This record gives sequence, C-alpha cells and structure tokens, in this order.
Amino acid sequence: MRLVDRHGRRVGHSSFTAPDPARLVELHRAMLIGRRFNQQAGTLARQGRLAVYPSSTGQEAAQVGGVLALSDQDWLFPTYRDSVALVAHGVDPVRTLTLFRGDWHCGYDPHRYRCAPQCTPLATNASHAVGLTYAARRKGRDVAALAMMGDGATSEGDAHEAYNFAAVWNTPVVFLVQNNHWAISVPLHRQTAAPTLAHKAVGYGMKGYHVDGNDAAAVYAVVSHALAEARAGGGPAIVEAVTYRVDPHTNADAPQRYRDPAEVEHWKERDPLIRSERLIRDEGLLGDAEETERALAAFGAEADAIADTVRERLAGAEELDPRSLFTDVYATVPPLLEQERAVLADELREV
Amino acid sequence: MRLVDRHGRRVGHSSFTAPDPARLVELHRAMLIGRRFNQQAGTLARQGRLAVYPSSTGQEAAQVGGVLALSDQDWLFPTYRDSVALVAHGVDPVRTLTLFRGDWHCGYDPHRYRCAPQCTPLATNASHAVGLTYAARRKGRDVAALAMMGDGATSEGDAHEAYNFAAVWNTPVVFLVQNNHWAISVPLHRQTAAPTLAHKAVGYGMKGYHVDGNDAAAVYAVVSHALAEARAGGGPAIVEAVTYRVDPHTNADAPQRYRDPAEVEHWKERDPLIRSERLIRDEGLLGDAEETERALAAFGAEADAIADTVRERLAGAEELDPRSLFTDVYATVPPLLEQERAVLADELREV
Amino acid sequence: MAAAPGVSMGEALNRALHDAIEQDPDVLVYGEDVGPLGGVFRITDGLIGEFGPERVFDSPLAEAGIVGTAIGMAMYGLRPVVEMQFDAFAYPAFEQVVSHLAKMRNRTRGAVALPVVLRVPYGGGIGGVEHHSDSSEAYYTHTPGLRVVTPGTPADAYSMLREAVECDDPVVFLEPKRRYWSRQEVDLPVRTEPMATPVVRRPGTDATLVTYGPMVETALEAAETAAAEGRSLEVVDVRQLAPLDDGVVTASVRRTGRAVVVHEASVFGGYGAELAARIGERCFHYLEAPVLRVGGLDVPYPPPKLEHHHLPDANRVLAAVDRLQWESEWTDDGEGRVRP
Amino acid sequence: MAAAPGVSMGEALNRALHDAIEQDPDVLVYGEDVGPLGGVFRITDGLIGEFGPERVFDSPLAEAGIVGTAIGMAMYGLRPVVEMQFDAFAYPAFEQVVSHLAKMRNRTRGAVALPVVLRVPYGGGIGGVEHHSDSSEAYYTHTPGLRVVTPGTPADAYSMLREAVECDDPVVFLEPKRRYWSRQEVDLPVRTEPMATPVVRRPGTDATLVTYGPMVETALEAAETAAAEGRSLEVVDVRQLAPLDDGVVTASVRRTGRAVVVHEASVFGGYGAELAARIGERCFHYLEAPVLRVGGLDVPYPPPKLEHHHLPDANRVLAAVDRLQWESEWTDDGEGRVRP
Ligand SMILES: Cc1ncc(C[n+]2csc(CCOP(=O)(O)OP(=O)(O)O)c2C)c(N)n1
Ligand SMILES: Cc1ncc(C[n+]2csc(CCOP(=O)(O)OP(=O)(O)O)c2C)c(N)n1
Ligand SMILES: [Mg+2]
Ligand SMILES: [Mg+2]
Repeated sequence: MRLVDRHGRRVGHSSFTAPDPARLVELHRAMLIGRRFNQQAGTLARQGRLAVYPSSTGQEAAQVGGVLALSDQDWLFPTYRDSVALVAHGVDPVRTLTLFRGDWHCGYDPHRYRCAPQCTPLATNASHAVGLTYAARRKGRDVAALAMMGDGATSEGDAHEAYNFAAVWNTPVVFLVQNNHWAISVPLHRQTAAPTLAHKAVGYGMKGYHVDGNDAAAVYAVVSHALAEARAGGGPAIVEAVTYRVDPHTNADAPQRYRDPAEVEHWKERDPLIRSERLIRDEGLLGDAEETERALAAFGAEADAIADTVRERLAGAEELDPRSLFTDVYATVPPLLEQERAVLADELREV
Repeated sequence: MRLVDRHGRRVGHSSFTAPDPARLVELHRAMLIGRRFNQQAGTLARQGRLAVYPSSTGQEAAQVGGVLALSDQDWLFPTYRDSVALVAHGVDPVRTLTLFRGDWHCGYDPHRYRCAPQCTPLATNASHAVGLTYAARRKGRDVAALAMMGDGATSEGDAHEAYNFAAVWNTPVVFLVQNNHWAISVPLHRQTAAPTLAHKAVGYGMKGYHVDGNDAAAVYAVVSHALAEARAGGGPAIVEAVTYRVDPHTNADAPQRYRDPAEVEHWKERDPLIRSERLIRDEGLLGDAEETERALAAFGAEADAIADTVRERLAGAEELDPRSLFTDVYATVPPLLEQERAVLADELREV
Repeated sequence: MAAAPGVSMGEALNRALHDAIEQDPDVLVYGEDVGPLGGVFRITDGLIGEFGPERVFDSPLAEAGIVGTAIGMAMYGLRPVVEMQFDAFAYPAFEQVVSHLAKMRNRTRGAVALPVVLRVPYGGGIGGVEHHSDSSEAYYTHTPGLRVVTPGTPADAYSMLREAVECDDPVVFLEPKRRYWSRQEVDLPVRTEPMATPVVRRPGTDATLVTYGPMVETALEAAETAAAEGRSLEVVDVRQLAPLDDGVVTASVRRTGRAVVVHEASVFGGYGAELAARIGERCFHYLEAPVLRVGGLDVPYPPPKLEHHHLPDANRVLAAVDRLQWESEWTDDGEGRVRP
Repeated sequence: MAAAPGVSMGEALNRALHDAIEQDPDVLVYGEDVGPLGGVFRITDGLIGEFGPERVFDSPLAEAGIVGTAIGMAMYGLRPVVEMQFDAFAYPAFEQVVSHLAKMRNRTRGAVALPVVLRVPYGGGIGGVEHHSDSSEAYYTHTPGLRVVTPGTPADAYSMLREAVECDDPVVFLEPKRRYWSRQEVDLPVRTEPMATPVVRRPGTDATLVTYGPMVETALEAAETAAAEGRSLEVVDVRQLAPLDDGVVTASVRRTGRAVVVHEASVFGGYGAELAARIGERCFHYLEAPVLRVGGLDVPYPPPKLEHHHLPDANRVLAAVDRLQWESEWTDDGEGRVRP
C-alpha cells in the first residue's frame, strides 16, 4: 500500500485516501523534527554523551505516520528504536533520552504522556498494550493503543501471544511492525518465510496491512483506518510498515560486517523526507514557491531549535542521588533496603 | 478436508486420494486397539492404579492417522494426550503408562522408539522436533518428524517459535494440531479468533491443512502428503485435525461444569471407528460378510488381548529403587548427590 | 454428608477472592480454566457465576500473555489476580515477571505501580506427574521488586490474599497446593498479622524451626513430637519471603541458640540458604550449633511414587534437630562435623 | 597499533569455540547475530568465515526457540553451543531450560543426554541500559540437572568452554561480560584444572574470599591491597557453581577461620547465600566470625550512571573483611553485631 511514491507523486488507491493537506504538512514537519533529533542524538552518542543511541533515521515516516494517527486519549507502546515516535507523541525530547544517557530507566511519567516506557525486551510491550486497552474499555474509556515492534521481534513468542489475546478479546490495539529489514545483523529472510509480516494477521483472525513505511501519508492513512476499525469493535490489526534502518543498529554496531552499502544507498533514494517535501512543493501545499520556502525553512529552524535545546539541556548534568536507588523498588521502603541505604550512605561518606 | 464421511461413505477430493484398502484396514485395526487401550487405561485410572489418565477416546483417527503416515526412520513428538499415537507408533503400551502410573517420568528409551517423552509443558516439544530433524538432515539422514499439540497449545509462544524456526530452516516437520475443541474447560472460540487453526500456517509461509480429524483416511492422506512434501524440501506444514475429546480432560476433570452433554452426543455420532467400520463393511475391504465378521472379531480380540496384557503387566508392581533418584541427574553422580544418596540410605535404614 | 469442621485453605482462598471482587470493582480474576471450571483446584469455584464473565474469565492459554496483559491492566488502574495453573507452568511468563512485573515501579520512579497478584499453586505432595510439583520460590525471592508470600494456614490464606490484592506492589502469591485441603476453625472474614511480618506459630526454647508454606504443618508436627520427647521447638512461619523482615527470625534464634531451616524445595541454592546465611550472620554469637537446612533432594522433582523420599517430613526435621549438637550427646569429629 | 600483551577473555572464548568446531564435526554454534557480525561482543568473530554457515549461523530471534531447537539437535547427537545475547534475554527460554534442558536425562533414565552449551554473557559493569546487566546465576544454580560454570580468567575461559562443549551434561556457561577485555599471558590452547573443582587463586592465611566470575579480579585486587596492609587473604574461585564440589572452599575456610563471599548479584537469595550457608554449616567450629556476604544491592539493576554504587568493588570487599571481628579491634555490641 502506497499513497505517495518516492518521487512525491500521488498513487491512487481503491480503499485509502491520502490525509488532507494540513495533515500532510504536519507529517512532514514532524518527520523533519524527527530526522534532526536522530542526527542530534547520534552526535551525542558519538561524543559519548549518551551511553548508546539506536537511530531511526530512514524510519521517520513509519513512526510519525503511526503516532499522528492516535487520538488524544490513546496510548503508545514504543521500543528503544522509537524516540522519534515519542517526540511526535509529545514526550519531552530530553526525557526520551534519559534511558540512553544512563540517568534512569524511563525518563518520563507514562501516565502523563500516555506512553509506556521504551521497551527493550523484544515484543514484551505488546501484551501490555492489550491489557491496558482492555482495562480502559472496562472503565468505559475510548482508548486505543499503538504497540510498536520491529521485524525481528515478530519472531518472539510474546508477539504471538499478544496478537492472539488482542484478537480473542477484541481490544483496540494496532500492532505497528516497522520492518526495517534487519534485526541487528540478521536479515528478514532469516527471520521469517512468510510472504510478508502482515500475513501473520491471518492466523489470528485479524486484519493485516502491508504499507510502504517510507510513505508517511500511507502509514498515517492505514493506521488511522485500523485504529478506527479497532475502536469500533472491528478488532485489532497488524500494520507492517516496510522501511529501512539507514544508520547502524546503534552507535556500537558495525554494519559493514553484514550488509552491502549499496543496499543503504538504494534506500536512501527512498527517503521518506524527500518524497514528502517533493509532494509539498509539487502540489503547493504550503502555498506558492516563496511561501513554501519560507515555511519549510521555518520547519527546519524549529527542528534545529529542538535539537539545540536537547543538546543544551543534556549538557547540564542531572542530579543523580544514589539514595534514589532504593526509593521505588516497593511502594514503601522495606527494612532490609533501609539497612542497605544506610550502608551505602556510610560507604559514600567514607569516599 | 474429508475422504470418508460419518456414514462411512467416500467423499471425492480433487487433490487427495484415500489410502489403499490394506491401509484403510490397518488404520481401523490400530484405532480399535487405541480405543480399547483408552478404555483400559481409563478403568485403571478410576481404580486408582494410574495416578491420572488423559483419555483420547474420540481422537483415535487423528492420532493413528498421523502416526501411520510416518516412515521407519521418522520421529514422533507426542503430548500427554497421545498414548494411542505412541501405541500405534510401536511403543510398548505398558511403557506409555509409566508416566501416568507415577513410576517414572518417561517409561521408554526415546531413541529405541524414535519417540520423544510425552510432553506436558504445552507446545514445548515442537521446537525439539525442529531441532532433531535439523540435526538428522545435517547428518545426512532422511528423518522427518510429527510434532503433536492440542488446540489450546497453539496459543503458547513456544508453538509460534517452533513453527517459525521450522519454516525458516525448512526442516521436515509436520505439526499435527488435534483440535478437540477444548483446552480443559476452555472452548476454541476463547482460544483464537482465526477462521481455523490451519490458517496459522500462512503467517509462517507454510502450508496449512484443515482435516476432518475423525476421518483416519483423511488424516493419513494429508499427513503423508505433508511429510512427503516436507521431506522433499517443500517445507514444514500445519495439519489441523478437527476432532473431539469425548471423555473428560483427565479422570480428575469435571466436564459437566463447562460443556453441554448434547455436544458430546453430537460428536459420538461422528465417532471415527463407526465410520471406518462402515466403510470396511460397505466396501467389503475384508472380504464377504462372513470374512469381514471374522476379521473384525479378530481385531477386537487382538485389541482386548493388548488391553488385558496392559492390565496384567501393570498389576505386577515395578521395583522402584529410591537410590535411582540420584543416578541420572548428571552424566556422573556429583559429590553432593553422593552425600545425599548416603543420607537417604540412612533414613531408609532407620524406617 | 456432613461438612468437615472448619475452613480449608482452598475455601479460604476462594472466599478471599470472592470478597476482594465484591469490595473493589477494579479487581478481576483470570487465567486458564478459572471460569466455569473454577480452576483445576476449584479455588475460583462459583466466582464467575456470582460476578459474571466481566470479572472472572478464562483467557487464551499462554502464561506470558496472561502476565503481560495483567501488567497492562494494572497500568490502567485495574487489580488483576491471575492464576498460573501449576508452578512449572509459570516459567513461560518468567521474562514478563522478572523484566517487567518486578521492575516497572522502579523503572518509572514510582509513576507506574503494578498491583498484580500472581497466584501460583506450588510444591508437591499431591502425586502429580512431572512439572506439577516444583517449589519455585527461590526464582522469585531473588528478584527485587516482587513481594513473595506464602500462607501456612487457612486464616493466613484468607488474610494474606486479601492483603495481596490490596497491596500496590506485585505479589507472587504462592499457594502450598498440598495444603488446600487442610482445615482450621476460623470465622471468615479474618485478618491476621500483616503479611510482611513472620509469626511465631508455636513458642519454644530449645531450637527454632524456620519455615513457611507447606512445611508449617510439618514443622508443627515435628515440634509436637519433640515436645513429647522433652525438647521444646519454636516454629517461625516466615510468610512474606521477600522482602524479608528478619527481626522475628533473628530474635527467636538468639533466644533458642539453634536453628533448622525447613522447606520443600531442593536445598541447594534454595530460599533456605538465604535464611541460614542470614541467621549465621545475625546470630553468630548466639549459636550453639550450625544452622542446618532440611529440604528436598537436589534432583528434579521425582515421580509420584518416589516423591515421599524427596519431601521433608517430621522425621527428617527431627533428625536434623538431633544433629544440633546437644552437648551431652555429641562430640566434634574434628572435621567440623559432629557425630554421636 | 601494537596488540596488547596476552590474551583477552573474549579472545580465549573465541579460540575455544574455534577449536571445538574444528575438532568435532557435531559441534555447531548459533543464536542471534553470531554469524557475520560475530556476536555483539565479537565472541564468535570470524567463525562463520572459517567454518561456513553450516557450522555457525544466525537463527530467528526467539530464545525459547533457540534453546528448544538445541535440545532437539542434542537428542540427535549434535553438540550445539547457543548464545543468549544478554542475561535478561535468556529469560524467555526459562521454561525450556528448567523443564527440559535440565531434566531430560533424568526423565529418560539416562537414555537421552543433552550436551548443550548455553552461553550467557552476564553481569554488569559495562554501562549497559536496563536488562543488559543481570547476574542471573542463582536462577540456574537452584535447578538440578544443569551444570553452571563461570570463568574468572582468560585461561579458564578457554579451558572451561572446551570442557563444557565436551561435557555430556547441559552447561549454562556464564561469561562475565565486563571481563571480556581482561588480559592474561597464556599460550592457547591451554587446559586448566577440571571445571568441577574450585581453585585457590591466591593463597592466604587470615581470611578466605570465596568468589567467581567477574569478581575474581576484584577479590584479587582486594587481597593485594590487604596484603599491603598486612592482612593475608586467600581467594577461592568457585568456577563450577553447580553442582558444587565444596571441598576446596571448606578446607580453605577451616584453615583461615574467616570468610567473605563475594558476587555481583543482589545479595538476597543470591548464590552467595548457598556458599555462606554451606560454610556456616561445614566450618562452624572453625569460624572466628560470621560469614559475610558482599554483593549487589537488593534493587533492580541500576541505570549506567548509578551502577558503580551497586557493583561491589575492592573497597566494599575490604570493608567486609574489616568487619570479620579481628579480636584486637572489635567487640560484640550484644546484638549479635560487632562494632569497633
Ligand atoms: C528478548 C530479547 N532478545 C534479544 C534482545 C537483543 N536485541 C536488541 S535489539 C535486537 C534486534 C531487534 O530487531 P528488530 O525487532 O527488527 O528491531 P530493530 O532493532 O530493527 O528496530 C536484539 C536481538 C532483546 N532486546 N530482547
Ligand atoms: C505451559 C503449560 N501451561 C499450562 C498447562 C496445564 N494444562 C495441561 S493440559 C491443558 C489444556 C491443553 O489443551 P490442548 O492444548 O487443547 O490439549 P488437550 O488437552 O485438549 O489435548 C492445560 C492448560 C501445561 N501443561 N503447560
Ligand atoms: Mg528490524
Ligand atoms: Mg484441546
């Protein structure tokens, strides 16, 4: 499924229509912010100011397209790869990096942002999304969820169990699978023999959608549709967004060991930002040529500003109190942890 | 897919043909033995001579049809429900009951019978079948495997992972799912929203077959076909055999709590033995009426004899040496276990 | 048939679930076969009938999925009580338990609490075939963030399960399945001591038996026999295994000077190692004899016909008590061991 | 760039895999990213190039599937060596490990051996984000049927991995990931003491440090510092954690009269509890002071910037040694604890 091709030209589709111009512009703007964010975080990682960063450069359309389709009360269940999705969802960009900076595990209050912690154990977040939407429905709230996972993660038993629970309980979850062709060094054909990952939906009695993941308009349209269906009781769905991880798995990765640079070049030509910018220009979605330049420059400046703020705010060291290690293990600090806290305080005094 | 209907009449099928008459008779004979075995074991369980017995009455066609399709070098990976399959596979009937009698965990040498231990943790045996056939192929042996599981077990992550490994590695495994409509007290519609369990194959790029599991001819034909394809490199397959668990889950179960006796009656009319006997009679597969009576009576006598032998051999208590508890934990008994063995010997002397 | 006197542990648990569901609309019960069947041990008997399938229901058969969805529900304010059908069938959920259930509060600096109760019938003694009798407590007690509790009496079963459901921490609620049928005279509802505190089940002066769950009865039986033989054993029921409040245990052993730790699990690396190590450290100057451990053999759980060799009974406990170097009877063999 | 002198633990492990694959056609290596990438820690570096994808390959991303298929392969005579990418990512395989890998030999009365090696890079100290630094040994050591081993030096890493591959029992081979880069002068191939036997890494007379894996270096560092301060510490490296051959440990503590058990894992319910309980029992009459345990805090593994507070270092070990009631300095506070 594709609505905008790599040259920015619209492609007709029988069941889906592209979002309206304002939304197309909004998608582009969010991708631009995401791209700059990825670059900034990558730089910080190279400088050692983040412990690690898993970049999603090249995947901005899949993340932004999925997240912008959420309604105000909906929840996001992201992975470590999805910082751009979090930013688009409204999470404070600096707080999406708390994990990678090593300050704490989750940098934000999940309730405040309707966003679960970035999940590292693969596919384990998917059943959380099922449970949360089940609970919300029971409480009479119209809450859907977007559960994100990679192509590799679909091989895990947890993915299977979550799909199945969602389908049997008919909970409003859309599973957004970013098929970026690689699970670290393992290519998709060593991960599955299925025609597409969207085909997995068949085995759960769900709908599966196979979408050009570098076409933000298509991802947005399909996820919106799937969310609306799910919300209306039509059942959960799998959306496979076919995209590509242009950067290494993380800054610690060595992609030259396992993939051909030509493959990366191939995908760079399909960059989601190129096509959305072309569409905007060709169709004049931001007005005439001059207005367009000005607006795009403003977006660029906004993206730069966000990236700059992130850099600056990360420069100030967060105050990390080692006593906080004991605070939130249990609802109240049990006696043994009180003792350990006292011992640690002694140790720290001695140093 | 069905080749013989519940009245014992053949049903034409475009891609599958029924096995030859000798094989049809063999299937019937094995089912008869299986049915009597189920009855005998059930009786022994009611008498307290088995700790527990999960009967497969009503499922004989699925088990026998699947197992008789195996070649001499092939392996069987059964569950606790599959004693009849083991017996048809050639495992000493008494030794299939060792587990349920509580003498030991596995009563037979898996290598001798090319049969893994009866597996209780659901779906966990499936990946073993994948690994074993992978290994055999690497050693240049033409070994396929039949991995058995129930409808409920397909919900487990282990089922998913095994299907996927088999498909990606292209190992010759046929996953035989006995859909007996219940996982203890949980009906199929609370287990999956898929049109059929065979549809699950799609998500792995495998073939899926949906078969009347009370039609031994059909199960045999489909499993044979799937094994041949898998052996020839055509990939693994899921065969869903639709059948019914006529007895309680085990003798400790209380099915009146969760299912309508009318449902059981409905299925009893579809008993696999009724239809195979009708076919044999109607088509004269065992000769004229008199020859047929004689032959069927002989099968009945053989089945009774096997059941009697089981009862008698189980009457003689097996010698259980508590020191054997320590023998096969590791390849050699480590010092700590030697000490424990000595302590236990002391305890036993004191009693 | 006249009802047996008192309340069985199974009935107490059933009543606790009943009352919890009744009193808090956010409580719900699900798992494998907990609906119309009432669970394979009937602990959820009648609940679906009384409260309907919105509150009590059967889920698909997948333990990681059960725990994962419970985590998600708890994130949105429900209080799910989920059942793992048997100890060994909780292992598929191990990643969800260790990597999420135990850690979510800590990961989110307290923003997300997970008031989930994971009910696990555990331990042997019921003649179950393989994988139905594991004592898996040590896997959970070494996992910070989990509360691990196990009742030893029907009254505690009721009270602790109510407390577990009310607790804002995830609770691994280990039910000693062989004691489901043990009865006690008690009026429900009852509230016993807070679950975080060990209790002295029987006072004594000569040695302390430290135990929990299925072995509480066994230890009391041993103490009874010992009393008849003139030896006074104190029995401490730990109840909440983690996080442990070791004050009661320490005080008891300092008083008696001797301790035997008793559990059903294999001794090696079992929870009893923690108790013994801790007693050894905290009571060093009070100990008249080494702290001994009595437990299951260090072998996979045996088949039904051999399980009685594995399971500690009162005799095995008393044999250990006899080895506690009662001066008049024992001398050191020079090897750190002491023989009569 | 001149190569650093000696062999790193990572190189030793790589060479061990290399030699094992070369010498036995039944050995094969698979898991996540062990092929062209050479593993995220490069322990399988170069192996696929040398031996081809029939012997070394990447599997689908599913740990239970990896262990389950390895079990099946071993049933048919192969000797799979599989990698779990990090400690916490072995949890999805927990059921396969506990219910099958550990028990298959016993279930089949010895008919089916499972010579599988499960390589698990474990522990912290590398600045990893959550779920990348668990010390999960206690989960395995409490599971009869598994051999659980962990090397503390490059030479042992080579030798023990070779032995693990040759061993007919399933081996959980725990690799102290923070020591992958630790170097030692050694000529490979080398065979050290059999892995089942603990070794004295450094002799001493005043107290014994009992440790393993990543803490061997730390303990040796502590012993070095103590020596400079006039205190002679013996360091015992346990190596095979289960089944444990406790003779060397017992003999050492009986000689020195004092013991500190050191590991990285959280103390509560950790493997150190077994060591401490066992020493307390076997060395009771030889102990001059309680057996102390030094380990990680009883909290979920902290984020990178705080992990140094969690991880025991030589100072924390020495602080424990100081609390071993050296007569001249200490007096009992009447509470079983002793304060200067
Ligand atoms: C259960 C589990 N196993 C292994 C890992 C280690 N790991 C981290 S990312 C990754 C690859 C994931 O690939 P994919 O799902 O395609 O996501 P991507 O990184 O491409 O976004 C692996 C193996 C993990 N995080 N969790
Ligand atoms: C991992 C696991 N979870 C739970 C159980 C308990 N249990 C035993 S049989 C069963 C139902 C299985 O249903 P199904 O797969 O349909 O097989 P059937 O018994 O109908 O043959 C359950 C839940 C188990 N054996 N293993
Ligand atoms: Mg990927
Ligand atoms: Mg079934």
